[in-house]
Amino acid sequence: MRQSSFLCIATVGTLTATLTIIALFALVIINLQALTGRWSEDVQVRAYLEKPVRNAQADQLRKRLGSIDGVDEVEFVSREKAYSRMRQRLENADLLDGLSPEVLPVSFDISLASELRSREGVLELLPRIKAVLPNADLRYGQQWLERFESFVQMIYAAATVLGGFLLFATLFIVSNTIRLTLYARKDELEIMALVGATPFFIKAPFLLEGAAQGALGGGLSLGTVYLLYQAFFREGLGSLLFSIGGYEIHFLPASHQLAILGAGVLLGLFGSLSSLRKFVKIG
Amino acid sequence: MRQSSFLCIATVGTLTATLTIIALFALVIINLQALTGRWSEDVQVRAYLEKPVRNAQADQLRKRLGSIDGVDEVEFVSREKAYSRMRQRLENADLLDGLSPEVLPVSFDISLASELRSREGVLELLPRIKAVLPNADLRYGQQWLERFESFVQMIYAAATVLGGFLLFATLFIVSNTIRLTLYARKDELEIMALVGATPFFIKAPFLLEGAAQGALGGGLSLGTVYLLYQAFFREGLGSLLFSIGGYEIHFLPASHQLAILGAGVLLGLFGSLSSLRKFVKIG
Amino acid sequence: MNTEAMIRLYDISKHYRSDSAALANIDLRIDKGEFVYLTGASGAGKSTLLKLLFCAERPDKGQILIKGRNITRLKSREVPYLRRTIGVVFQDYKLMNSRTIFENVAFPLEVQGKRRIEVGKKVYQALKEVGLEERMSRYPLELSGGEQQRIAIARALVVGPDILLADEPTGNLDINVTLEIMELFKKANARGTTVVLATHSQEMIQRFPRRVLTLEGGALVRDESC
Amino acid sequence: MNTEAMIRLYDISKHYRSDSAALANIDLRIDKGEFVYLTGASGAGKSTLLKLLFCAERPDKGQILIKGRNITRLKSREVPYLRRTIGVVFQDYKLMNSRTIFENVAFPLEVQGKRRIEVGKKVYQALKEVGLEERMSRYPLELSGGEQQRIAIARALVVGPDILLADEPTGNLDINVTLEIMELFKKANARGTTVVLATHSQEMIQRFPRRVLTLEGGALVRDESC
Ligand SMILES: Nc1ncnc2c1ncn2[C@@H]1O[C@H](COP(=O)(O)OP(=O)(O)OP(=O)(O)O)[C@@H](O)[C@H]1O
Ligand SMILES: Nc1ncnc2c1ncn2[C@@H]1O[C@H](COP(=O)(O)OP(=O)(O)OP(=O)(O)O)[C@@H](O)[C@H]1O
Ligand SMILES: [Mg+2]
Ligand SMILES: [Mg+2]
Repeated sequence: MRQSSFLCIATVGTLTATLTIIALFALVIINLQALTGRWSEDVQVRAYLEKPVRNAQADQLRKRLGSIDGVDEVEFVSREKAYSRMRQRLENADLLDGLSPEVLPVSFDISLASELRSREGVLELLPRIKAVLPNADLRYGQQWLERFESFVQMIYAAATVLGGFLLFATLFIVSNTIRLTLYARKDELEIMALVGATPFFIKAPFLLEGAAQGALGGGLSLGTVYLLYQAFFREGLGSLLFSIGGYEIHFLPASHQLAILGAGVLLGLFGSLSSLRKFVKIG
Repeated sequence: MRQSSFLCIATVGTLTATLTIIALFALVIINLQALTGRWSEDVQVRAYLEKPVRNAQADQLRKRLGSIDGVDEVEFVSREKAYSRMRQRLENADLLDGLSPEVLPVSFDISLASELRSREGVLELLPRIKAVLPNADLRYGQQWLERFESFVQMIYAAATVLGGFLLFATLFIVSNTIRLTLYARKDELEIMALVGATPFFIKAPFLLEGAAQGALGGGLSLGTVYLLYQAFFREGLGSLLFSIGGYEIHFLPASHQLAILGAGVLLGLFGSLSSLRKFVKIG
Repeated sequence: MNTEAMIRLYDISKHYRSDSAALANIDLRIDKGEFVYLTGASGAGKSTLLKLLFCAERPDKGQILIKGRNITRLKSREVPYLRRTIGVVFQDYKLMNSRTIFENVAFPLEVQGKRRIEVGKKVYQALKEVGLEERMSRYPLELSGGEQQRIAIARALVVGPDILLADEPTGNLDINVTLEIMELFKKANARGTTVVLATHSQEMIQRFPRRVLTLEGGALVRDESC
Repeated sequence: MNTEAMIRLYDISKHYRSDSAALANIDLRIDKGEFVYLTGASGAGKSTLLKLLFCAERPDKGQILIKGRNITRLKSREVPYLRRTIGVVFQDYKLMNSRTIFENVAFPLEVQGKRRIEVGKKVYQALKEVGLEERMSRYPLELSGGEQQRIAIARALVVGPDILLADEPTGNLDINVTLEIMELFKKANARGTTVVLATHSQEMIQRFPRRVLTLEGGALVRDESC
């Protein structure tokens, strides 16, 4: 099949390009997910008490809070602890000169079960905490949390639409390309049928070819993404992102790599199959 | 050119698909940019003073701060103001019972010129403020700002790589598709040359066709993106995003719409041109 | 009429367009082992008639029996098996340009699942008979017009078909080669293959007189046995 | 040798593959207004020789003059203008399948920038001469083999070329149509067109005796004027 090397290159090239887009996209989304997942671990509720409590009472409250469904850990912050924390946070300790621990409120730091570490989770939990501490002032970094969350959500929503369209477009482009390559060989397909080949006999080699091209395209796209990852994401971004807290950008996990390869094979196979149906007609 | 309607549909379809991806991508990036631009307006520096100052002195400091290059506005927050702010912020005012305004530090709220409203800008400005207020404690919501910024930067970096690759892949896929459609008609191109057509005479209709297909693909992709925008982004996201502060997701501005159309025409034109060079050979 | 009928047409009509008939009301019987010329002016319907016989076109009206089997409404998955018993030399050759000469001639054998060695031997033999065994590894577009035509003939004969349909098989061949090809057809005919040969060449018919069917504007106007 | 030389070949050789020559050391002169047959067995090099004359192939060795002009090293942007003075009937017709018959025949006129009305008139006239004016709006694949061949002839003649190169132009035509086509060629020849006609048909040569060039294995072995 000498003359068809161009056709073969065209199919593999298109498969590679489209799968690379998908894979790059997945790479970005997976890392965003991991990063935001990590950050959301910081989400916690701080409950400022109306008035100071004794240690025994605090312990009792702590236990009750701890037994709430969705609460992970509870820490009691006494006045002394609050003072020393503030001291730690303020660079210039002189500021605290006029301040004695007595003026600071006591509080509970309530960390959440992982599935509740989001704005919604917090809102779900608040009434339960309120039930235990009816007069406490509950704070959870509203503004930033809300913004951050809506930001993440906007990105996910965009990613869903974009990703969905990307998958659809990939499917379309690849099957289109394969159809074009078969169109260029349609005389040959017709001749095969005319000299007595069954549809299966005609299609089998093209299907095999399609699957092989798909696998090749998938492999090449993984290679391309890996190179881009090495060149741009890992090093370049690592130095750009000053405070992602030791987060290292990952490459696609093995399961996703397999999925890309599998997608390549399926695209090649079904792209060929659907087009062959159009061009292989007997009698 | 009856038999070539399939070829025509293939080209226009691929152009539409790839340009839609590009346009969707641009839509998301533009809105992220607008949204983060708006949020960054909140970035400001608060300088807690070591000890209370008199009004006259505060006024003088305020002027000196205001004249710093990169400072937009300066507000003096007296003890009384700080106390009333805290009162406002805390739902449960009882907490403040033990607290008198005297224990609160006074501060300056310094808002930044728009071009400095980022972590880097703040870091650039800090020494200049320090020069005026050597003993003040300067705070600017480090942790969240840093995270938010690195997040945005990661997204931009990813968008750059993805977008760059997307452009490249689009170019490749479209020229590939056009080359395939011309490949399917290569006998005809050859015959034209054999009966005395000049390369220009052969190419001109294909170039026109390519440009027209490109324009059509560009138009269709804008239409598709507009539909997706109406269906998913505007309404759906609007209700999803609870606190983007009245931000409304925009459609692509006219300049970008024109750019997409132009890109379609250029892709169609150069895709045809480069492939024709390959298939139109005289003698 | 003691012999077995190989091809039987009952009132066959074929219209490509509604305004004109390519074939009209053809009744015809060709026996097993016959050698028949199909002649007529350009556009008379010769190729169309042949196309009906291997289901490349379907008639609008009438019935066609091949070896007693009605092929008019053959299911499309049965068509390949019919075609394997028929060798066809197409007027425009229909060679696969992306395959070598060897692969082209081998194709009908491979379709039937023949073993590789057998395929190789038969292909070589068929190519030798048309005098082109040396061109085996070339591609069709690297051959002259007449050489391509002979490859098409080799491909039709390589399977040892029950029926050979040859559409203008020597239109691009000089007289010497034509004589050799006719010898091949006669040999195949002698082995039992029923031959239907569409041609415009009176010279050929005179040199090898056989039964002649003449079409005119889609109608069978003459049927002369010699 | 008082007449002007139309085609002049000096020591022309052509190898498609290094091991065998398609044409070897051909010297040839064809005068303006001549009618020449090019004959020889299948694969002798007839089509190759014609291809060299309109720059579809380039010789490996030797020089070719057309109307006194050396075309051997013609720049590729000059080739179209040479081809416009030459009408070619290709052995495999080379019709554009996605264009109608009318568009196919009109194409060489459009290439020359002729006005629409003139194109329409000339195309109709040319199609009428080959008897296919009614097939004007069909596509090539909807015609019979012989009909396609006649379209190819109409396309070659429609421009009123200086030189007509016809490669086996009646291989798929019956004798009546062949006679009509030969009349067309003779008419064109009488109007001053130099005709070179490659054919394997001795019958044609006998009916219309003219100068005959015979190729054998790429060599010019005979040059007989009648
Ligand atoms: N696919 C088609 N669509 C429409 N008309 C067709 C088609 N094929 C053939 N015809 C018409 O049917 C008639 C018979 O065609 P056919 O090919 O059978 O002729 P033929 O006898 O083989 O002629 P030739 O000797 O020129 O090959 C012709 O008038 C032709 O124009
Ligand atoms: N493109 C090509 N590549 C390789 N060999 C070729 C090519 N075209 C022709 N040949 C070989 O060159 C020789 C001459 O071919 P040519 O087409 O000139 O023969 P011809 O005289 O026209 O024959 P015919 O009467 O069969 O058409 C043949 O042996 C052929 O196999
Ligand atoms: Mg025919
Ligand atoms: Mg030839």
